Amino acid sequence: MSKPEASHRHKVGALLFRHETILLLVLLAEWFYFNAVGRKFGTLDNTFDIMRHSAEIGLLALVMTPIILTGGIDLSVGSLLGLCAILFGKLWRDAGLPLPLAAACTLLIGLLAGGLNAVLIARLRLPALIVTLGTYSLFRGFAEAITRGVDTFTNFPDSFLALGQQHFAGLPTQVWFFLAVAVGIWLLVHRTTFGRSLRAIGFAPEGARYAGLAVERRLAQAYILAGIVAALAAIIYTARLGQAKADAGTGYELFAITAVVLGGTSIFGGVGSVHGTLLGVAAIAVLNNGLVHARQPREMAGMLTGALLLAALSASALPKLLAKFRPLRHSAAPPSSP
Amino acid sequence: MAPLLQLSNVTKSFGAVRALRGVSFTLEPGEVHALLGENGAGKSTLIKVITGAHPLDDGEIQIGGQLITHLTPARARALGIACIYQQPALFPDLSVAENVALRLEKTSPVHGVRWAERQARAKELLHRIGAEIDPAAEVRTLSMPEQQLVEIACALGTGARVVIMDEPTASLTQKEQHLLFAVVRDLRSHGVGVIYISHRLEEIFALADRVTVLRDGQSVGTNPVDAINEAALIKMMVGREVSAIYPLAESAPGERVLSLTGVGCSTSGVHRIDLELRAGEILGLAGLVGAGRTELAQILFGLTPADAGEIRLGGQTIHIADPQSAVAQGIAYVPEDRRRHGVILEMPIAANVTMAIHSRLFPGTWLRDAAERALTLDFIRDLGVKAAGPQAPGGSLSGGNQQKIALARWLATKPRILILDEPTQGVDVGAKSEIYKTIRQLAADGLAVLMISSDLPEVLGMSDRLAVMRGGTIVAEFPRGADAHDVMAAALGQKKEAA
Amino acid sequence: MKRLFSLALCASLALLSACNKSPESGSSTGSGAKKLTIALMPKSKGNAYFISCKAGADEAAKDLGVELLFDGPTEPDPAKQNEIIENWITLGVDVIAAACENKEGISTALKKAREKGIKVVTYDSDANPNSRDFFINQATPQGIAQTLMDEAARLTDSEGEFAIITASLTAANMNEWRKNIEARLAEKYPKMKLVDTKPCDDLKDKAQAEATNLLSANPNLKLIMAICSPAVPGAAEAVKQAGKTGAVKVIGLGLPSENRKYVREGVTQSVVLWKTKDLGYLTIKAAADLANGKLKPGAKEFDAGKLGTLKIEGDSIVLGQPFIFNDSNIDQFDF
Amino acid sequence: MQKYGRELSVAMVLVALLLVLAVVAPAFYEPQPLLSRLAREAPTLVVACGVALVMVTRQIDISIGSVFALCGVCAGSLAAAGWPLVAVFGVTVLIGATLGAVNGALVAGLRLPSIVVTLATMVILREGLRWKQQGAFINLPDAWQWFGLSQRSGQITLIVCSVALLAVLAWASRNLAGGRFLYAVGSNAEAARLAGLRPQWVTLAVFVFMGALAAWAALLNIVQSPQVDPKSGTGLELKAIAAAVVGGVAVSGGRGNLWGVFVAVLLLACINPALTYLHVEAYWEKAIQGAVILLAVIFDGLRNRRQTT
Repeated sequence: MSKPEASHRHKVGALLFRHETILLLVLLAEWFYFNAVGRKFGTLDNTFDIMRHSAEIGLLALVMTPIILTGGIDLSVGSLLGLCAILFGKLWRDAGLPLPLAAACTLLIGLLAGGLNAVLIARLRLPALIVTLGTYSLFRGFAEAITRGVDTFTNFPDSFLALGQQHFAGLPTQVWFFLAVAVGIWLLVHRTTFGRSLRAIGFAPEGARYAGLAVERRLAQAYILAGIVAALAAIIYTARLGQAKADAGTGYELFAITAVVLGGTSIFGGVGSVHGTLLGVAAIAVLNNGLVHARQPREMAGMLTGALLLAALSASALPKLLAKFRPLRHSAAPPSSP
Repeated sequence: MAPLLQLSNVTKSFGAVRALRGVSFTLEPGEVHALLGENGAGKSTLIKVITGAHPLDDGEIQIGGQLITHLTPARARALGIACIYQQPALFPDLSVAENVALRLEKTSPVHGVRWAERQARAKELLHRIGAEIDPAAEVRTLSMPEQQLVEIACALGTGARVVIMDEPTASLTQKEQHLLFAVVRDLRSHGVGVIYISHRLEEIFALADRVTVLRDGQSVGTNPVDAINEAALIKMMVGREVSAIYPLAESAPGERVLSLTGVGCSTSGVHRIDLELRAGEILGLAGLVGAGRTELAQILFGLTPADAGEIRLGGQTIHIADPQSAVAQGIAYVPEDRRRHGVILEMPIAANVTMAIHSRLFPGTWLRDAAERALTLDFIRDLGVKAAGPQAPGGSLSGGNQQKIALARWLATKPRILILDEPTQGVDVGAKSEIYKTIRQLAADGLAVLMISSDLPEVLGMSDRLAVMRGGTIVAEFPRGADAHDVMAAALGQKKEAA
Repeated sequence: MKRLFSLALCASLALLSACNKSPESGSSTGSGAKKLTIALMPKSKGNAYFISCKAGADEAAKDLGVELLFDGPTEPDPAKQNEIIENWITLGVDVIAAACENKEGISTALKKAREKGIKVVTYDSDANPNSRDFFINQATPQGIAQTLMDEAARLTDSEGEFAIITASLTAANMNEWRKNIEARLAEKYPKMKLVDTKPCDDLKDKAQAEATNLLSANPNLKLIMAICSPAVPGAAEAVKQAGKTGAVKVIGLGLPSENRKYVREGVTQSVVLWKTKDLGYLTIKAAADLANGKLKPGAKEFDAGKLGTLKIEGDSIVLGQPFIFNDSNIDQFDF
Repeated sequence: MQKYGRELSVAMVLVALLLVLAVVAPAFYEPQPLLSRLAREAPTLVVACGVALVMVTRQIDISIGSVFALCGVCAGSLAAAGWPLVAVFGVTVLIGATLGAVNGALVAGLRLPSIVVTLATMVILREGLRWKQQGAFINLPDAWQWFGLSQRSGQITLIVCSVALLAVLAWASRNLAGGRFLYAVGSNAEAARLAGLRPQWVTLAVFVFMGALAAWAALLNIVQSPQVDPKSGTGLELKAIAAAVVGGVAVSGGRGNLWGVFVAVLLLACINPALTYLHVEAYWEKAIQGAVILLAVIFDGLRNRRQTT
C-alpha cells in the first residue's frame, strides 16, 4: 500500500487496492484450475517446487520494486547475477577462499556493481534505462570474458548445495532467505522514511529535493541494494543448480519487471507495493509450474504471462481513462523542464 | 460591427463541480477586456471553453458573429483565437523558429519544411515585439521571460483576431512589461480583441477598457475601467469587505540571527551579498525577476551552495552544503514554483507535512503513523486548511490550501529562519490576507522571515525592512514605509528623477 | 484496511499450501498395470535435430502404449532444464529421458529423481554416470570422432589447417567428441592442425558470423568441422558467401534435410549423422523396458524390437555406427 | 556545429578504429568478407532507424526482435508456398505494420507505458512463434537468395537499399512536416496537443512505422540465406536501442538524428571483427559494447549539463 493505513479509501489507494485484489483472484483462479487439471499440483511437494524455482527471480523482483518506485529501472540485475555466480565460483575454486568468505566477497562485488549504476544514475543524473542497458552488456560481457565462454564452476561441497536443494525447518532453504529479504524490503518500502522518500522521488524528483530529502543518497541506496540482492540470488542460483555458468540469469530482469508491473506498481514511479510484487511473482510462478502439470508446452507460459501483463495494465488504465481525459504519458525519463 | 466573440449563458461542469454557471461575455474588436476573479472563480475554464480545449455543456458561443457548435483547439485557432498560457507551451528541444512554425503552420504531415522561411518569419515577429532572441537557439536555453516573449510572438504570428493573455507579466521584468503593454496597445489599434487576465490591479487600470469579474463560476458584472475603483473591484471579486490587508508589527525586532558578508555563488550569478536578518522581523526582498532573489534563497537553503563570502548564523560561521544541512541549522524555504517544487499532489497531506522532518519525527527511520497524524491535524486546525483528512491527497486541495500545507511542512521543522518565495503568487485575494496574518504571527513569535515578492504593494506593506536586489546583488535598503517609486527606481537601476 | 488486506493475503497462501489434495507423493512405481508415463526432454526446444528424435519417440510411444511427455526449456538456460525435471518428479512420471545441456547442472536434478524411485536414462549427451541408469548413445564418441576426423583427412589429403564450430564450449557430448577428435588427430594425422574452436550457441546466424571470421582470420584454412546441427548450414553459407566453395571444405554433424541444398551445390562435402528417428525410438523403448524390469543394469545386449538387438557397452546402449551422407545418398533420407 | 557534437565524436571513434585496423589487420578490408559483413548489418541499420524515430517521440519499443522473427517466418512460409517475391514483401510489411499498430493502439489509445506494453508483446510474439514453429527451419525456393541475383550484386543491392532508406528517413525527419511532428510530440506532448498536432495519432503512426521497418529488416535478412531460422532476431531490440543511444538519440525525446545512428551501427558492428583481427579474445565484445553505451550516455549527460543553465 502506498500510504500508511488509510482510515478511509481515497482515489489512489482504492485503485491500488482494487488492482491487488484482482491479482489475488487471478492467483486463486490459477491455483484451482491447475489443481483440478494436474493430479499432483496441489501437493506440498509441488508448492515447495514453485517456491524453490521462483526464489532467485523473486529476489530480483523484490529489489526491482524500490527502483521502479523512484521512476527508475534496472536492466542489469540478470547479467549481474551471472557475473556474481562466475566470480563466486572463481573465488572458491581458483582463489581457494572458503565458501562463506567467497560468498561475502561476492556480496561485496554485487554492492560495487550496484554502486556503478548508483553513481551514474544518482550522482550524474543519467537516464536509468540507458545506464542499466550499458551495465547489462558490461556485466554479461565480463562474465563471458572471465570464463572465455568455456569455464564453469562445479562440484561444490554438499553442505553448500544444501542451500539450494535441501530443506530447512520444513521449507526449502533458499525460501528462508527469500522470506527474510521480502520482509526486509516490505518494511523498508512501507514502514520507513527510505520507502517514503522513494515514493516522493518517484512522484516529483525536484519536489523531493526542495523538501529536503537526500534524493541522491536514496537513489544510490536503491541501486546498491539491487546489486547486493542480485549477488545473493547468484549464490542461491549456484547452490540450486550445483554449477556457475556465464549465461546464468539471462532474461531474469525482464521477468522481474513483469512481476513488479503485474503487481500494480506503476512504471512511472510513486504508486506501488511490495506485496503487489509478491503476488505478481506468485502468479507467474504458479502459471509456469501449473502448465507443466497440465501437460501444456513451455511456450504457453510465456504467452499467458504476456497476456496477463497486458490485461492487468489495461484493467488499471481503463477506469482512469474513462474518469477523465488524460494527457499522453511518456515512457522514459520524466518531462525535461522547459 | 458584430462583436469578435460572444458567449451567452455558457455552463460547464466537471462531475459535481459546476465551473461555469450561465456566463455571458462579449469582446468587441479593438478592445482590451480584462477578466478578473479569484482562483477557482472559473477564469481558466472560460479560457479553455473559448479555445475549444473543453466542450461547453450548455449555452452558445459565437465567433465573428457566427454560431459555433463543437469547437476544437485546431478549429479555434483557425477562427483566429490565440492563447498565451502562463506556463509557456513550447518545445524545449526545438529551435525558436521551429516552435513558432509549429504553432503557425497548419500543414499536413507530407508538406515540406522551408527552414529559411521559418527563420525569417520568426526573426520578423520577434523584432516586432522588440525581443532580441536568436531564432536558431534551442528553447531549452532561453530564460523564462524569453520563453514568454516567444509565446507572444506565436500569438502575433497567427494573425489572431482574439488574443487571450493569462497572467503574461507574472515573470516579465519591468522593461519587458512595458514592451508587452506597447504590443497590446498595438494589437488594439489594429482592431484585435484582447482578453487580459492578471491579479495585478494596477495593470488592469493601466491597460484595459472594460473589466468583467467572475465569482464562483458566475459573472458579477462588466464595467468600463474608468467607472470603477480598486476597492469596488476587490469587493466584487471577494464578495465581502477586505479589511486592512497588511497586518502591522507590534514588537520591535529581536537580536541578529543571520548575517551574510560578501556572500556569492559563481554558478547562479549572485555576488557580494551583505545582509542581516533579525528574529521577529520580516525582511522584504524586492527586485525584478532575474535580479537573483530566488538564487539567493537557493544559496541559503543549500540548493546551490555559496562559494564566496561568509554566512554567520547566531554568531557562528556555517556552511550550508545541501538542503539537509540547511534544515538541520533551522533554515526553511517555501519555494516559488509550487507546482514542481512544493506540495507533492499525489501523496497524502500527512506525508507532505512531515517530509522535511523525517529524521526528527521518525528517529529510527521507522514511520510512526500516530505521531504523523497528530502533527498534521494540528497544522490543519492552526492554519485553517479545508481538507477531507490527513490522508487526502495533496491534489484534492485548492491552491490556497496547498500553499498552507507547504507552509505547514516548513513550520514543522521549527525553523529559526523562514524564507518565503512569492508566498501569495496565484493565490486569490481572500486567501492572501489569511496568509499575511499567519506570516505576521510567525514573526511575532520570534521567527526571522525573509519574504521575496514581486508584488510591490505586498512587499512594502508587509516588510519591517526592505532590501532591493538588481543584477545578482543588493543595491539598496529601505526602512518601513518607504516610497514605492524610490524602491522601483532602485530595482530598475535608474536615477530617482527618471523613474 | 491495509492490515486487513495483508492478513487475507497470508491466510490464503497458508490455506493453499496446506491443502495438499492427495497425500501420496513421490512416483507411483508400484502401481502395476497403470499406463507408463515417460518424460522426454531435448537439450532446447528450438532445435530441429530434436524434432526428428521426437518423431521416433512418438512412434515408439504408440507401439508400446506409453504416455509420452515432451517438454524442455526454450532458451539454453540450464536452470530451466532442472526446473522442468523437478516438476516432473513431483508430477510422478515413471521414467525421465533427458539430453543434457550441461553435465553437472542436470545431474543434480536427475540424482534427485532417482532418489524418488524414478528411472532415468540419458540420450544424445550424457550426464554424470551416477545420476542415470542407462545412456542411449547414438554412436560411441570415439566412433563419431573417428568418422569426422577420417572424413576431414580424406577431404584435405590429411594436411593443412582446420577449425571446429561447436554449440557451446560447455556442452557435455561435444567436449567428449572434441577430446576424441584431438586424440585421433594426434595419433593419425600429424600434418593436420586444429587452429581454433568457436561456439555458436546452436544459432545458425552466429555460426555463419563465426565461420566468416574464421575464414578471414585464417587465410589458409582448409576445412571447417561443424559438430552441432545448426552450425553446418551456417558454416556452409559463410564459405559460399566468402566465395571459397570447394577451396574450404565443410563437414559436420547435421540433418540431411537442413544441408541437402549445400551438399548438392558442393559447398558441404559430407554430413555425418545417425538415424535420429531410431535414436528417439530406442530411447523410449529402453525407458519402457527399464520401467517394467525387462532391462536390468549389467545386461550385455538389448532387444530393441524393430531395431534388432544392440550391443551394451558398460551402461550405455549404442545405436550403431555414424552414417555419412554425401551428394550420392542424401536424397534417400527424409529427416 | 556544436549541435552535431555527438554524431561527430562517434564518427571520429569509428574512423580511428578503422585506421587502426587498416594498419594492423588489412585483411579486414578484403572486399568479399567486408561486403558480407555490411550486408549482414543492413537489417540492424533498418531496425535502428525505426527505434530511433520511436525514441525521438519519447517512447520505446522492445518487441522489435520478436516482430522481426515472426515476419521472417511468415515471409519464409509464403515464399515456400510459391508466392511471388513482390507479393511476399508487401504482405510481410503489412503484417509488421499491423503488429506495430497493436503496440501503438495500446500505448496511444489506452495511454499505457510503451516499455511495458512492448515487453508484453515481445514475450507473447516470441513464445507464440516458438510454439508454432518449434524451431524448424523453413527452406526458401532457390530464386530467393539475394533476390535471385548473384551474391555480390545481391549484397550490394541490400546495402544500398538500407542506406538509401536511412537517407530518406533522415531527410524526412529534417525536412518533412510529419518528421518534425515526431520531434514536437517527443519534446512536449502537451504543447503539441495545444498546437493541434494530435499526439495520439503521431504516436500510433510511429509504432506502425516501426512494425513495418522491422518487417522490412526481416526481409533483408531472409534473402541472405536459403533458410529462415525462427530464432533470428533475439537481442536485436537491445542492439538497435544501443545504436540509437550511442548515435545521440535522447531517451527523453525530441533530440537525435539518423546519421548519428548510422555511424553508431557501423561502430558497434566493427567491434567483433576488430577483436578477431586483433587476435583479442572475442569474448570481450559484449563488455566493450556495454562500455561504449556507458561512455556515450555519460558524454551526453555532461554536454546537457553544460547547456541548460
